[in-house]
Amino acid sequence: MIRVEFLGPIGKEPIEIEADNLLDVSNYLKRDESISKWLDKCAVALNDMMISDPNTPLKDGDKLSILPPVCGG
Amino acid sequence: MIRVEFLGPIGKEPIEIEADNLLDVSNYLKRDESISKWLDKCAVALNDMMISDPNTPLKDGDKLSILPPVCGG
Amino acid sequence: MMELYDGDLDTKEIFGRWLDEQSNSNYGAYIPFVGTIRAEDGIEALSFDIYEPILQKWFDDWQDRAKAKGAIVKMAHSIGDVPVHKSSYVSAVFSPKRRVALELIDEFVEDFKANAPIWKYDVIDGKRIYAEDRSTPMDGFGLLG
Amino acid sequence: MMELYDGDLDTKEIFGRWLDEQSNSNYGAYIPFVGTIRAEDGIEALSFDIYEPILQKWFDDWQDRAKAKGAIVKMAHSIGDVPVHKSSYVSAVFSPKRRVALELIDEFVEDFKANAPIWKYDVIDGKRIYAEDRSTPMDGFGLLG
Repeated sequence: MIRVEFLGPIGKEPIEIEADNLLDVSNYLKRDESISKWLDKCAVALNDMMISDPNTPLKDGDKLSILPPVCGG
Repeated sequence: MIRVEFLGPIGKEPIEIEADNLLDVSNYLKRDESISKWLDKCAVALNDMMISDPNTPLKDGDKLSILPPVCGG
Repeated sequence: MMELYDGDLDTKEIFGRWLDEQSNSNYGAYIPFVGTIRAEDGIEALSFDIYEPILQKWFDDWQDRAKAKGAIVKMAHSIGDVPVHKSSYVSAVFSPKRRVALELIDEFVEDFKANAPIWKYDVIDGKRIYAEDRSTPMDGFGLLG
Repeated sequence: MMELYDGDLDTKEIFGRWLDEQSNSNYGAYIPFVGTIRAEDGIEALSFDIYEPILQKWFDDWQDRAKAKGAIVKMAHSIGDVPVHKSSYVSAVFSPKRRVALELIDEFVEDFKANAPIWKYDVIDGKRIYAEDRSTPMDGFGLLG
């Protein structure tokens, strides 16, 4: 199982899903319009490390964080 | 008469000289080697305004300040 | 090195403490950047969410970048509500040399705005509204889009 | 707006007072630059001469440049001896916006180093030695050369 957390203003509870890769996660999340509308603008962290490779493999127990646009300061 | 003041590390007392223009002042100051060695690196102020025009006219009562290289901070 | 506070920052305490901490480190330049909440668009406060694990990694990476130039960076930020005219953000660079410090504070603050995992909300009539129009997608956005 | 002090600066007092003075001015960014005397080459202190009439004009020109961008600048500097690890120079920018503040503090500090009429001396064994190798001819130098 992969745990997916939605940070900041997305305002969704974490979910647990079966997924081998980011495409599986993307396909799953796009079923929920209140989440899918954020995805174009969101960055992704795997186990609290920012990732940029769409082919990053996932394994059981991984945590994915979905990070919407930021504005600190 | 023109009053000429030497600022910072030049360490000379002010002098009063007859001069109609900067060339007169330059010629006068170059007679004193302890001053002339500074002139290449010095900027000049007329009545406390920085000047850059070598043809700036001088009149009786003017004050020229000779400013050696700076390092504030 | 990275400090998070509930509510607004005690800017003077932070400035003075960082100064004292480095008083014998022989740094010639200390440049803090203080960010203060502006009164505009009828807001009474801004409010902040922070995801600390990734902010800490971001900050640690910056500490390494600064160290490679002989410098150090520091940072303090608010969590939750900060009223107008109060400060929510202080970052700083200490460096032996002026040029390094001036370049580093610029890069550090700009990358902070672009990539620190912090979300901002306007507080109007007690309601928290995501500041979407001023927010920036982080490096690598769109991976799931 | 421009402050000159005999000996080293009370950096915390200056930082805090400038912050308080602008606490209701609605500036979003406050960037001080603090210059501290580094222990190097066996010096016990640095010492400074200032020609105040031209420094005041230089500063007033900068205040006008800052104002044209909606910002303000501040400056404090020491006259005479400042021991190592003490501060001799604080300048600052307040601006509504971050980008203006970051660019202005860089330009303001660099032009200060190049054109403020201040002369620096190393103090070694109680003797004052002009820091010729670190000094820069001001804009327009050589007019009498």
